[in-house]
Amino acid sequence: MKVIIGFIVLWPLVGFLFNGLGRHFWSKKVVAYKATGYVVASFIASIFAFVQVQNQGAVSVHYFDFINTAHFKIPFDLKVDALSSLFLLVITGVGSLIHLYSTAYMKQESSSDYARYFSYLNLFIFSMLILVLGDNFVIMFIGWEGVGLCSYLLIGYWFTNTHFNYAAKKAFIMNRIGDLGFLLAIFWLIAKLGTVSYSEVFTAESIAKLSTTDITAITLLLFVGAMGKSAQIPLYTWLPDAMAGPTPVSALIHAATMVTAGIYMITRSHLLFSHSEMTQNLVAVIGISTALLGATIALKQNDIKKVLAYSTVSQLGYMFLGLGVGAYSGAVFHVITHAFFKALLFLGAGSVIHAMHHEQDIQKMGGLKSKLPITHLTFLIGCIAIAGIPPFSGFFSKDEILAAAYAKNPVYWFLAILGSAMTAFYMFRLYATTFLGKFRGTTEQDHHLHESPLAMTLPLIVLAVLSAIAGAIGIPEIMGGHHWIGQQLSSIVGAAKETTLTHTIEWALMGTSTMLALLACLFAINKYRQKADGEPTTPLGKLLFHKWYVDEFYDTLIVKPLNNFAGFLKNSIEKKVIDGAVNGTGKIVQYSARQLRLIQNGQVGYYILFMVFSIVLLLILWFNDTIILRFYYSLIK
Amino acid sequence: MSILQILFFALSAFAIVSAIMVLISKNPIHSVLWLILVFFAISGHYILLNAQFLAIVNIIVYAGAIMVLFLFVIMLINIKKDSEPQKQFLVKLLGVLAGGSFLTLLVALIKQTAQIEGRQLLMKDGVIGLIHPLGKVLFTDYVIPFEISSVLFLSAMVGAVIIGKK
Amino acid sequence: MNAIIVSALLGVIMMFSSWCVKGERTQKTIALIGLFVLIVANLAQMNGWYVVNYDTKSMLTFSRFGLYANTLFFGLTFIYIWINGEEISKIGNHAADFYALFFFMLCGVSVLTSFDNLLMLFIGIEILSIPLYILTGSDKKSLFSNEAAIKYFLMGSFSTGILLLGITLIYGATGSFHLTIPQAGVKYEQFMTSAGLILIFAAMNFKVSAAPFHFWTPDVYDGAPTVFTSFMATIAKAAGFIAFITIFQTQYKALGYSWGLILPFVIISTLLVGNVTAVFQRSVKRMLAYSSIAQAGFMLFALYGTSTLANEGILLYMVVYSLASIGVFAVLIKMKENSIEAFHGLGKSHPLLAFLTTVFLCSLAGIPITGGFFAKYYMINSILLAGAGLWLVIVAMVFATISVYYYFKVIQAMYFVEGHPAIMELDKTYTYKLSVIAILLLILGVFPSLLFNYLYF
Amino acid sequence: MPIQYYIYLCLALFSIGVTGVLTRRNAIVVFMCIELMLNAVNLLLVAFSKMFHGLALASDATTTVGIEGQVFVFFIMVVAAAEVSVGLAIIVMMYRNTHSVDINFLNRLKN
Amino acid sequence: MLLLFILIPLLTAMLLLFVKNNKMANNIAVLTTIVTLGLAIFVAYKGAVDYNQPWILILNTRFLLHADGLAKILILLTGISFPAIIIATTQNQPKQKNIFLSLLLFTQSGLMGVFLAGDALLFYFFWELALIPVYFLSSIWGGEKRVAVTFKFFIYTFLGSLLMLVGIILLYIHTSEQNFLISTLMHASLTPVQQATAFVLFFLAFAIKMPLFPFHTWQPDAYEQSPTAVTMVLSAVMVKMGLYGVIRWLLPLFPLAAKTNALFIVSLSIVGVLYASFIAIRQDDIKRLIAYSSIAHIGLMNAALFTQNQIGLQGVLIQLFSHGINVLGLWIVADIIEQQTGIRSMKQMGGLAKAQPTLAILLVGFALANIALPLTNAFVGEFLIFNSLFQFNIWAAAFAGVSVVLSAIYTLNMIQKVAYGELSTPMQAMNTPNKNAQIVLIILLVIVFVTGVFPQPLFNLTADSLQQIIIK
Repeated sequence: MKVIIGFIVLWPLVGFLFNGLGRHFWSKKVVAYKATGYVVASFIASIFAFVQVQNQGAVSVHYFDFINTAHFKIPFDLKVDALSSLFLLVITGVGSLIHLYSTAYMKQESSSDYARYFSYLNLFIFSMLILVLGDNFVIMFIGWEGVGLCSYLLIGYWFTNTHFNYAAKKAFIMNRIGDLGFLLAIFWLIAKLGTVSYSEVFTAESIAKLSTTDITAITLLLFVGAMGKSAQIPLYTWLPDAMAGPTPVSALIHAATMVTAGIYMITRSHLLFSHSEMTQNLVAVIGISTALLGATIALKQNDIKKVLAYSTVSQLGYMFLGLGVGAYSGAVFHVITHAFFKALLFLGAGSVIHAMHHEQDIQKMGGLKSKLPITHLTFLIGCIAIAGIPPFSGFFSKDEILAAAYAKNPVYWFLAILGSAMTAFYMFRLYATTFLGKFRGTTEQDHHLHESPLAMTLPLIVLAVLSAIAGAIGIPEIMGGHHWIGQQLSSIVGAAKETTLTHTIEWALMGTSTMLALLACLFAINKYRQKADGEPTTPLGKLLFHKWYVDEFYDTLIVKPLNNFAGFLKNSIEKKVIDGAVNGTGKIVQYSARQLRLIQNGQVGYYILFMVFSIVLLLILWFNDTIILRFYYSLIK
Repeated sequence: MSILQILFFALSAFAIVSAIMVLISKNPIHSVLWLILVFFAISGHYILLNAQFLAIVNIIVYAGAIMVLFLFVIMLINIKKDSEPQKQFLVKLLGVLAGGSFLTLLVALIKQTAQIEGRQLLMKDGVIGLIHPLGKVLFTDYVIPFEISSVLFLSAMVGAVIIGKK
Repeated sequence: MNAIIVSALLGVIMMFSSWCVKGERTQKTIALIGLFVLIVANLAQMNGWYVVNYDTKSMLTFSRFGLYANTLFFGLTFIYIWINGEEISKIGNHAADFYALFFFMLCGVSVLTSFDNLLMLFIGIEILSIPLYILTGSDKKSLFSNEAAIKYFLMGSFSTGILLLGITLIYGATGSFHLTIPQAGVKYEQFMTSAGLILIFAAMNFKVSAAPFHFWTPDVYDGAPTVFTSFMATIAKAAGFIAFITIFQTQYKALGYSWGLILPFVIISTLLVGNVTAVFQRSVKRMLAYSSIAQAGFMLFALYGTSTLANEGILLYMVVYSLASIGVFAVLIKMKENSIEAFHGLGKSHPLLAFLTTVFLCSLAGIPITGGFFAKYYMINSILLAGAGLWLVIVAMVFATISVYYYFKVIQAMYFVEGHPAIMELDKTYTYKLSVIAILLLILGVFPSLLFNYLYF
Repeated sequence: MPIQYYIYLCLALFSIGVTGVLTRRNAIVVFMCIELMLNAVNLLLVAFSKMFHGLALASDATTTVGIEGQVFVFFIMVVAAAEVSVGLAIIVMMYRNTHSVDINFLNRLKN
Repeated sequence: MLLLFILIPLLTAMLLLFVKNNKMANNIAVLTTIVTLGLAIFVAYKGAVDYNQPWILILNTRFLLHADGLAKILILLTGISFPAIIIATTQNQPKQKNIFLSLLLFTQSGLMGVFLAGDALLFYFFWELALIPVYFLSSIWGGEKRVAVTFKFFIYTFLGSLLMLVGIILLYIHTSEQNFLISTLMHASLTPVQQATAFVLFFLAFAIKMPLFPFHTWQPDAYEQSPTAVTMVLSAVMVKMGLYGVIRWLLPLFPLAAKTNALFIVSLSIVGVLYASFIAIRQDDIKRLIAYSSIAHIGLMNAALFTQNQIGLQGVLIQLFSHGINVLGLWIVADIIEQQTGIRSMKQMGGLAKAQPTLAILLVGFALANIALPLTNAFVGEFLIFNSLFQFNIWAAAFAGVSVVLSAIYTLNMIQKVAYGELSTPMQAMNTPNKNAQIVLIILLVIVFVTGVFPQPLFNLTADSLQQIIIK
């Protein structure tokens, strides 16, 4: 097992080093084969690992001690259990597909850039694997920051473009804010328990050692970490900007894998979370708010990737809602299905962009249905899946969350279903504007429109199939399923709670959401099949188009004041106060030197006068004043 | 008031007045002459104290040799009577103030010194001021300083040669 | 005793050699041989061999410390003359006379290191002072030299008067000119003793140029021919310190607690005047004069308490300070002018000389691996050991930092400013002679105890 | 006669000397004032010497206690003589160069 | 054995004064420093016997060189830094290179002495010794305002060290055995006031050296104006002297005073960390940016030390090494850029990744280490440091933690302005940096990641001194 897990992790690393170091030597072909091959190898190893876990249960292997001091020990342990093995499959599986896709998508790049791209991608896979495989919080944190870094590198992949760089920087810094929360949580754990290993933290005794405050604080801080990585309010603004990166990157990192790290982490530490009512509520509230916020903004976006990005934000919100209401397996289920269909959508979008020569504005598309048949079909499947229309996968996973939300609080459910309707609407708005109607682009673009090569369509097809059928792993019991994924995860999160909902209500809920989604779809298709959405005219439309002005709000309220403060420190405090004090001392010495030397006026008479007075002064100092007073007193007497 | 006391006070007054005159004479030659008078007064005191040897030496060395040397130099460089520029009044005042406070302070201290409370000094009597005991001591106990002061003279001689030679 | 007799005799010999022996080189050689003889004679006494074994009638006592200090002074003079001999000859045509004066001064120094009687103190100081007046004025045509001489002479005589009054008051109080350790717990008020001590203190401060009796120092050092300034600022001053310490290490107890007020007052004002005023000087010579005041401030630390550490410290300080000063002045002598501009670019045109100057200046500033560091170290250690206030030391350290400022101004001028140094023709040997000083300083900077081992055997 | 009288007298003479040094500008006169200070000290020494002699004489008729004071005076005179020779030489030298004996005339060395 | 650390550089330095041929001088210097490095590695893993000789008898001071874990890690750092610096700056041809190198080696000798000295007076001695050559190096070969800036630096640190000297003596005279060994000084019988004073005296010296806010203003100027080789020495090794002083002398000697003042000093340090980070955000000059970043990192380490927590101490021990390596890498890159384009303003830079991808990658590598990304060496240290701060005071950790974000901001700013963007005009002048510098950078980067992944050897190295320091 040690070897298998090692392989899983090491292959992408080897790929990174191979491509990174040899980027000037290898041809694109070699790079492509190697990079993809390593991930596929990793995928195969993951399957082995998965099977092993199925047979033997969770396995933890020890490699070396990362930190080992007298008082404190952090081993470099990796662990495969039901949760991580699922994630492994998704990461390496979707990862392989996206690698494959990228080989064609990035063809125009120069060969060294091409290698650089793949090395980053491999590094990302490596980090992500570390994140999910780590057997303690610190190892997880290593991966956690690692994926942040890769995200940074990939967003800024086209580094000559300043805007992309800003986007990359923003992503990294926002992630860092979250990471700070995560770090503090780790410190808190260490301070209280002295360990960060899952096996030692998640025990009844450990939990008992922690006071309620501790647990609340730790979970809140962990959640802050998750907010950053999984783009929740208030740290979500980086994710839409992150679309600056190449589209496959968006698919892999900013949709399928990295952003779900927060969900993974919270699921991992669900024991803590379930001990803190407050945090759970907060998670749920933030989740649903994010879901709605993302959905509303997505309604009015015209950039094909932006729509998908906000849709991701929104979907992540759902997952957090699921976590907040205790539907851990539901959340994980949604992660998996979301990985499939969102990757599919992004790759589809990539295919469109590829065909349109890097045009991303949907207003300039339309009628692509006939020109890009495979893309169109797969994209449609993705849309249906995300809209939550049965029997496609999205329906099942979303439904599980909705049901749990309803059980917790119907308001959650109501808001969620609203969001779900919006999801259906904007997805089909996107679909309709892009693929239906007639082409609105330039003739030149029209001339060059073509279906993408096999390397790109193959992943689309695979993902489309998965999107369509992945729901099968979580068919709820009322539909006669076994809810395989729930059973899988029961070893981690415990058996799914007995729902208090009757079957009738469950059916009703499903029905409602399906109906709403369907209605929204049809409405959207109807509305946008002929014409695109122009510039928004209504105030609300403008507000949504400008993303609720959140970026501007952050800019004026946080970024600018901080920047000004830094400037104030640099130009005023540092120069005038601190350095001024140091230099001032020097000036005082100089000044007194100038004054003191005037005593030395060159005249002997003065010198002797000074001497006599000095002697007098010495005498006075010596005998102190009382004696002199006594003398004068005696004179009077 | 015994005759000794009368002599003491007379000589003291004479010495002090002469000393002050040294200060206030504008003409350096007058200063020299007044100073010689001070030395005479001091010699008088020596005689009062029966320090005959010193009295004589004082007259011979100080009044006789040193002051004549001064006089000689003054004559040599021929300073006109009123050519000496005066110090500013303020400076003079400060000078007097300094001297005065110096005196006051020391007197204040002496006045309170218990060490010499009620000590009398021997006037007129005693042999130590005579030439015989002095000579004896000088060439026995004090022969080392005596010899070493020759070095002082040698160096003064060399110095005078260095400085004085054209 | 050997040293006193031999140095007096050598002085006479030099006097006569001025017309018996022609040629300045020969005279210098005679002087150097004489110094060597003097050192040998002094060492002989340390080992119990006397020219005349005469009962000094407790005028002088020869302690190992004093004799060793003598040896050091003679050694320093040897180095001084060895390096500066040619320069001495250039001033007037009295080289032999000057050497004679040096020997007479060394006689005075020997008296000052061994006096046991205030009379001997007085005579010793005068023997040291009178030649100095002469040397100061030896450049007869120079108005600066004249001015310096007259100032020095008048103020020196005045301070002699103060010294004598002090001695007299002590005599009046104790009936003796001997240095006796005053009994503790005297009932009556010993104001007269104390007043006398203060006056002696003031006069001695004058001799070692401690503020507020320092006024003569900058002008005299500045006006005197540089080569003699070098002697004045080093050996003559250090001898004054030995005398100063000899009196006050035993006598200060008579002054009671006030000593802890008066000495810090003098130390701080000396450090203040010396260091701060030096900052603004453009003339290196004058800066060195002020720095010499500042150094006196540090040496005064040795007065604070009697301890072997203080005694060793003052010896080390003397030697190190004198060596460094002799070195710096020797460089200065070769400069056409005294301003700091004269040093511009020296580092480039005369790298070795500049390096040596740097060593000297670092030593004066008290930077480790030069002797100056341990000199300062001993002083601080001894004063803290004597129980002085920590604040005093801290203030002193602040001033030491200021001193770095002005010493390094010269280093900066040498190395970091482009320009042509106003330096005279140098022969190589001159630089090599100076490097001997630098090497000595560096050795003392690492192994200061080499200097003391001889004190104890 | 109480010793204090002599002390006061001598201190007065000394202080007059000091004052003279401070108030006069003629180098020779200043120097003379210094001589006056020395003489005041001399007188004081002799007075003290007689005081101690008188004290000792009470117990021992042949004592020479106190003689050291007078010997000291002798040495002071010796030194003063030497000093005068050098001092006057310096003053004369100054006069040769500047034709002045004003101590304030030469004040180029300052600051 | 230990004496060699001082003697080899010292003697070579003297030898170099007479080697006029630049190339040869360089080779000799490289060779010597590599030999020293070899020796350092040997000592680090095999240990060495103390060198113990009486030095100045009357003071009872001893020439005691002792290598415990703390010393080992620092001599290792010094050992690595100097060859790296000299090799990386081979191409720079200052006038009179032999003297330049000679002074550098003098510095190395002094630094080795500081880290090995087991006797307070000896420590002080070397402390100053390391400073003097740097003064000359910077003043002669530095930038435009070099003289004034270096002078300020020199005077400032000199004042600090003199105060420390007073502190040492104060302790010394209150000991019963009257020597300067640390074990003796520990038992000095001081009154509380004296102890507090001595503590302040020591602390000021170290705080100026580190430098700690608000005593830091010499540093950015000095880094900016010094020749890069010297800047590297300053920031990679010399600032560690301050922290070393705290660990070796301040904490063991004044445990009570350290405890009493802990909150104040930790707060001060953290304020300094944030302060420096904020200023770094607004810096345009790459050298100043690195300088302020260094102030921030050092402040963090100092804060951790005063938590007097073993974890923090351990973290600092690691971080001393790591920070040295990282900052060295950054400086070398900055130097290459400055040497080739003559600019330091980041506004004018840009497109390094286009012009010199390898260099850009190296820069990014070190920058990431600078922000303590996991699997880089700095993470290990800072993780432990924050941990100790957290255990000391939650808010301390929280505020200090903000610097994690701030450091990301300024470091990424730097990367963005230097490496990314369109190729700027000055950057077009960039040629391939010479092989030597590249090799050095790559080796350093390898160290960054290797110690980031397997820090355990460093932990083992320092374990013994950890025990000793905590015992007191």
